[in-house]
Amino acid sequence: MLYRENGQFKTSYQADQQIFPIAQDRYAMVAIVAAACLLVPWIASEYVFRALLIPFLILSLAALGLNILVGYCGQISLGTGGFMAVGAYSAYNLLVRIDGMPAVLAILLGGVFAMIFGVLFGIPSLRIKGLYLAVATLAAQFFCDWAFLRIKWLTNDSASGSVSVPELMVFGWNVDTPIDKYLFCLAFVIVFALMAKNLVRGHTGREWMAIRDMDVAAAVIGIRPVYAKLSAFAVSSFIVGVAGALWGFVHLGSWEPAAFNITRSFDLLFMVIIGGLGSIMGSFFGAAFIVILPIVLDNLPNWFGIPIDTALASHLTFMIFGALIVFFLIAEPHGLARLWSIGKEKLRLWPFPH
Amino acid sequence: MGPFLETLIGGLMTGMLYSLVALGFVLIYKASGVFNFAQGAMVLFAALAMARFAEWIPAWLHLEHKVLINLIAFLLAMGVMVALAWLVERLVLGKLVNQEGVALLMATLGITYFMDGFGQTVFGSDIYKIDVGLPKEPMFLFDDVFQGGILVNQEELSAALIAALLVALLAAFFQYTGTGRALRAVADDHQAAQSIGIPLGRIWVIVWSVAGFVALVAGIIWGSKLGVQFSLSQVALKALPVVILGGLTSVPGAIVGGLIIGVGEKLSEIYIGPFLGGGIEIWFAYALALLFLLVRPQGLFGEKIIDRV
Amino acid sequence: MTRRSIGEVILEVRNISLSFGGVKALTDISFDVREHEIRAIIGPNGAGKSSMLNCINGVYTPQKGSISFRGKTFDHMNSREVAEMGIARTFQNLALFKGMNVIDNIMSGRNLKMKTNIFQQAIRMGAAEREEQVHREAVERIIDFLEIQAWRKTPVARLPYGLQKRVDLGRALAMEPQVLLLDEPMAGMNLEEKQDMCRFVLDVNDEFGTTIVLIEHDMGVVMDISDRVVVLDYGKKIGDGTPDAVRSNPEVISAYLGTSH
Amino acid sequence: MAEPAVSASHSKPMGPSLTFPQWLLAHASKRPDAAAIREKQLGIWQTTSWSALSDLVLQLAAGLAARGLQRGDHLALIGDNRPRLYASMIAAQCLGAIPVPMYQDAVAAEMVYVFRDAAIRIAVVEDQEQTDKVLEIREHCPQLAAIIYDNERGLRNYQQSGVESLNALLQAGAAYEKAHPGKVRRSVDEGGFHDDCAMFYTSGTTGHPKGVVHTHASLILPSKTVSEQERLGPDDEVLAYLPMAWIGQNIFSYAQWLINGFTINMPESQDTVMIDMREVGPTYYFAPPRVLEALLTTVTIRMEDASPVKQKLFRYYMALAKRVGGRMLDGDPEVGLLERLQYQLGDLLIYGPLRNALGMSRIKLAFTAGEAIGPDLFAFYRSLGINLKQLYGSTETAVWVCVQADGHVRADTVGKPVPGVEVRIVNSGEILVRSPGLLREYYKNPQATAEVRDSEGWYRTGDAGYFDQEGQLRIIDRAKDVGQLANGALFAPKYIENKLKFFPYIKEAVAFGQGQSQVCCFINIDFEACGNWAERRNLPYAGYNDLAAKAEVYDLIQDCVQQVNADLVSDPKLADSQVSRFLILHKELDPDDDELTRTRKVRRGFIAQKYSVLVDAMFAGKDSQYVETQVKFEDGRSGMVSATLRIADAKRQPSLAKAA
Repeated sequence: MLYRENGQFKTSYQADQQIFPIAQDRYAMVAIVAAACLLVPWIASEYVFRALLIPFLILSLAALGLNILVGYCGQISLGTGGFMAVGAYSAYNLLVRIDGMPAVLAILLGGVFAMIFGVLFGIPSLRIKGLYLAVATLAAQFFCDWAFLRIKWLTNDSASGSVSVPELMVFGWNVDTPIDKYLFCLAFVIVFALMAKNLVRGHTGREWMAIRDMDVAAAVIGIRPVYAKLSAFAVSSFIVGVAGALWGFVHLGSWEPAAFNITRSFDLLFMVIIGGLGSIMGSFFGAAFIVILPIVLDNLPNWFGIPIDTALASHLTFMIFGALIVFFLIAEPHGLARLWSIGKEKLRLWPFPH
Repeated sequence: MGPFLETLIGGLMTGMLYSLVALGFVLIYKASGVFNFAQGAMVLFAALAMARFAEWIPAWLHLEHKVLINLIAFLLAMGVMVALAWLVERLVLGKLVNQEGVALLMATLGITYFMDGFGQTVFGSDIYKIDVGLPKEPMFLFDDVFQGGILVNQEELSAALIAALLVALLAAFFQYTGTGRALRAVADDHQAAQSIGIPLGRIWVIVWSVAGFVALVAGIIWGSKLGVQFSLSQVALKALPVVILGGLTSVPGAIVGGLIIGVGEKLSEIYIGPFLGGGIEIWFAYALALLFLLVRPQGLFGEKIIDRV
Repeated sequence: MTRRSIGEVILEVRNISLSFGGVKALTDISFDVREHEIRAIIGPNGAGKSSMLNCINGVYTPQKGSISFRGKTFDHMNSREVAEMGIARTFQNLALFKGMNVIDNIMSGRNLKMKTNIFQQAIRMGAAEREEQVHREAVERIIDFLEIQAWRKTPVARLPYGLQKRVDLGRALAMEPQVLLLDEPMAGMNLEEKQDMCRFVLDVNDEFGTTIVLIEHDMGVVMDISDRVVVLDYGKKIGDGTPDAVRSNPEVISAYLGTSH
Repeated sequence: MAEPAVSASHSKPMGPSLTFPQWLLAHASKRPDAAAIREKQLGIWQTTSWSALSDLVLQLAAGLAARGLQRGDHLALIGDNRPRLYASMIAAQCLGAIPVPMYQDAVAAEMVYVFRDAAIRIAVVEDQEQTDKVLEIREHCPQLAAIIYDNERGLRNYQQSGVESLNALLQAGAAYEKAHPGKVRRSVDEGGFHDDCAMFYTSGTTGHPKGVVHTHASLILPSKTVSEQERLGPDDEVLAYLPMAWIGQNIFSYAQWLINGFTINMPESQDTVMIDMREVGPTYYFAPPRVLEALLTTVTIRMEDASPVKQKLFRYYMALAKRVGGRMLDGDPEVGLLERLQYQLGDLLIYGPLRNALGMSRIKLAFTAGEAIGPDLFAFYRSLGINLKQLYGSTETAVWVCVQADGHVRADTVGKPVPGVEVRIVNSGEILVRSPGLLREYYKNPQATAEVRDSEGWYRTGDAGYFDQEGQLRIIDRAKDVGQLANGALFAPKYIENKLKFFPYIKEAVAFGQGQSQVCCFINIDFEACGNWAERRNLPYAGYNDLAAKAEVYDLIQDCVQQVNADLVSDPKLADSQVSRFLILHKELDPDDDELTRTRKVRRGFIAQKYSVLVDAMFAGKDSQYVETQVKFEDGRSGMVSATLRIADAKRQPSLAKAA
């Protein structure tokens, strides 16, 4: 209905292959990013930053990473929390052990370590598929849980692996107010989202999807499963690692291994499923959903004046999550992102039916 | 020598319990191709139901007789599990027929969350006790063979025996009963099974009920050992490597795998743990399974997978 | 129209035997393929035709026998190498990448030709962007060749069967192969679609001089377009030669009378 | 480039008298980088700038010259709209040769005549298919020296002499240019405004097709006038999707293209026209009624499976549009503010999206012509805010005779004469035209030329019509079909029949009245439409002739007829030819029974004598008549059907003329 595409003809492949070929979409996206950068900092409250926006941004990043692995390359992973932990702790170690280590570099290197770790645990995926692989990644998760709890060296000999980072200095900019943190994360998210999008619409992305959709055919046209899968694991766990580092450094500030336990892994998997497998956009939807839902559930009764103890609320949250996962898997396996794109199609074809 | 044997036997006994849970996985996987992540949640749920019913029944029926109470509670809990199986088939699996494995796995993750939440909402989330009168006091074996003999926890022993019995039963059930064969048929090929008139839906209800039964028994045993609490649902995570090791589709695999893992993790904890800072059994099991996978992707007894083009 | 001239032997299969856990799929199959020719492998369903291709592709590894391509001999093939050597194929039961649209499916057939590294792609400026454009054009030429312009951005899953078959062919063509293995390209098509497909196959063979190995279980179609025919039955070779020779071969006739074709 | 429209005084519009090639060079020098042609090819709109085009054309011309194409020779163009075919057309004109565009779907046999008649020297064709066709007839065409193909697919191995690719021709052109530098450009300069520049074959209803010879002047002058009047300019976009052989295509996307220097866009293939139209969004558009009809049908069909809500919205706002849309387009001040606001809302919700879906968002001006267009169909597009107008013309007049002026658009008129064009109506009712756009002659056919054009240069269109009060021309019929009633009043059966056929319930109609005192007609109901209508009224019926005989159906049809009468009475000339009696035939008129031509035109004479009983009965004033007719069944057997048909009367409106 809002689309007017007459006259938007493409005279070059570059124009035809851009991320948003339809002008209206381009404008919308620019508007959203602009609002996020310029408008939000003015209107959002400290609580909103701490409880909503910052977690949302970081988890979107993690979900984005996971989505590359699960959604695009079809390799299921239940070890995401572990990869985040590796990112967080290695970034921490770099920061505290090497003095003068710039925070941003530490975070990125954290990603690199996560990447190495991820590739290591990705190797089984060359031999084993689907369900078996799920278990393999669980191994990664438990190994991390254990390692950061028991191996003192990894946590700079802090008790029970709980660590905390000194103030975050980025090129002389002390990232401490919620707004700073928000903008800091936003920067990461925008850059990584853009790069991820470029990857998935490039030939690496096509190789991933080929492996996901029909691995035998992929092999026959010369795609090396080894390379495709491991590159997916690498990119995915790099992003996840960076997200982990941000989660620790920016969101938590001080944390212990439990912050990255298996529940985190599942949450991220849920984000990806609900948000939309194989969709960058979906990662954001999923993250937003999972971040907001519990808060709503906590507050909803109060809004209606029905007092409800937090335990019950959390149990309810569990149930609703579970139900939603099943619902989405049945009703819309491609998640919110698909709903979104269907809605878009409807608008384009309006008044005709889809 | 003694300590080693003690650990070995201890391992074997825990292994038996792992096998029990693993069996749940295998049953469901064989019949519906679903990798049932919710097995652990089922254990917790069943245990919770059992424990709480056992508490409530005296209040309801003014009963004193312990065995009777436990029996009723057991039946009720079983009923709950059957109902659960039916719902799962109705609301979830029935709607996900012919989806690929990963999707189903995620679905069971959803079920897990739901059951954890639901169970704790209904039955509460504290720690509860189950007492079905398993003998507690330890006993000594082979004290004549060498001095000191071997300390064996009777409770674990009897648990292991129950488990073994159950495993044997199920194996037999699969091999010799019509239903069992039907189950296998379904597992091998859904379409074919349907075409020869095996009602998929009912089969799945049955198999999930059986799995529920297994979970209940496991829940009771673990529950009476450790007390019924949320962490029970983690038992499943321990049983996963067992399945991998044994092969997803093989009952004997589940048994052998369970024993291997049980023994393996106990021994490793004793003999390797100290050097690594302890607490390694959880990931050690996985590492074991993983290494094994690389050699034999389909597990000990699993069938080989061939992609047809 | 003058047909291209048939050249030397380019691909040769020697004494291939393949079995799955005791089940014999192929027993001691040998045949050769000459450059620029259209070589048909026919046989009833389950005669082992697809298994034969899978051996050439390195999807299956035969227990016995060897395959040689342009003089190089292998006792088992590696899919990647096969692709690099310039052997492409299509699949009997569609093996398209369902999550992608037509362009991307065909584009993926050019992965071997795309050289930019992952970082260049992530930034997607200069080289990566140019590369995408160059190959997009190549893909568009194939789309044009197969006359599927109207569907270029449709997800393949939404295409009717006949068109999906074309996309499958397109993906193979995108590799600019020297040898093209077609696994029942006309299976399940109506007459008109079959004729189109025949035209495309002939055009490919003629325009690009591509050697074609064509599997069919239905004699009719293949006979008039192929130069030489191998006949398989229950994993054994029961005939080899020109269409006419094969048609008159008693074994073949009996094999076909036995089946419902 | 658009100058203010010249006043409607019948004075020859002045303007530089450039030939087409000269126009091309002019644009190339004035706006070298502006887009001349866009073609959707390999997935994107490949653009050819004016300078690139002129280079291509000159090189092609050189190539053609190298292949011996001389001034006055004929060159055939066969194929879909393709840039290099257009270029070839200009190239030929550069050399003073005469391009003869031909329908690509013509079969070889049909081509032979044209090739021989025009003594085609060179054929430039699109692809293998066309090449094969031309090769097929080659032996019959001794003069045919060369066949040049654009698309090389499947043609590499063609060894025949004189068959070569356009690329090869271009190389020859380059060589020729070296050998004779500037020769081509000189011949462009030598080209005269009044030289022949193109020839179009019109399939005469009888005998062989005739070659209509046009000069640069005749194609350019009227087109230029209209361009100025309608403010066409260099920024317009046109979709070139109709056959090159058709005069309209040559006016809208050739003559006016080169005059105004706008951009023509060529679809990727026949089955992507809709998609490509959506992408391009032309600003200047022509479509014959059948195309518009087809579009509307798709719209209705697609709306049928839309959600109820949407359907309600759609119906509501289309009703509104029907009321006010057209009037607003005509700048009618009566339309109330509230309705304007509602219309704006509708534009947001329905009209805008619909235009977008049809690819008509950017249309400033759209024409339709060729056949009578149904009022509803016409109203639909105008009510969406698309400025669709009618025009009148033919191959011989280089299209432009009459054009509707903005604000004076009717479904049943074709507007006022274009400035510079004189129109006269002789008392037989036939329309005569004198215009700078008239054909120079029928090729090698002086006698045919003489038949249609008299000594003073008046051209007989063969159409009958008259000017209404507004001074707009109304076409009523082919002149030869127009008759007179007993009282000498005009009787135009086809006109009446068309008006009747615009009703969905009426499939065919045959009007009688030549030399009679009144007009009577046969009606063929549309079984489907009437069937639905009956079902909606749950009116049971057993098959066609039962339905046809139903009293309710008779009332329905009678209603239609009377509406037509009301319509007819509004113009004095036809007031007398209102339908006074009608009957509904018990069988469908059928080509198999020779009642219709294969193109479904009624064969009035044949029907008149086959059903003479009925005709007589009607004029005799009977209320019913028994009739027996022979019919052919699908299997070729023939049998008799008989029925007693009711003859109904229709109310005639009192004629205003008489009232006055």
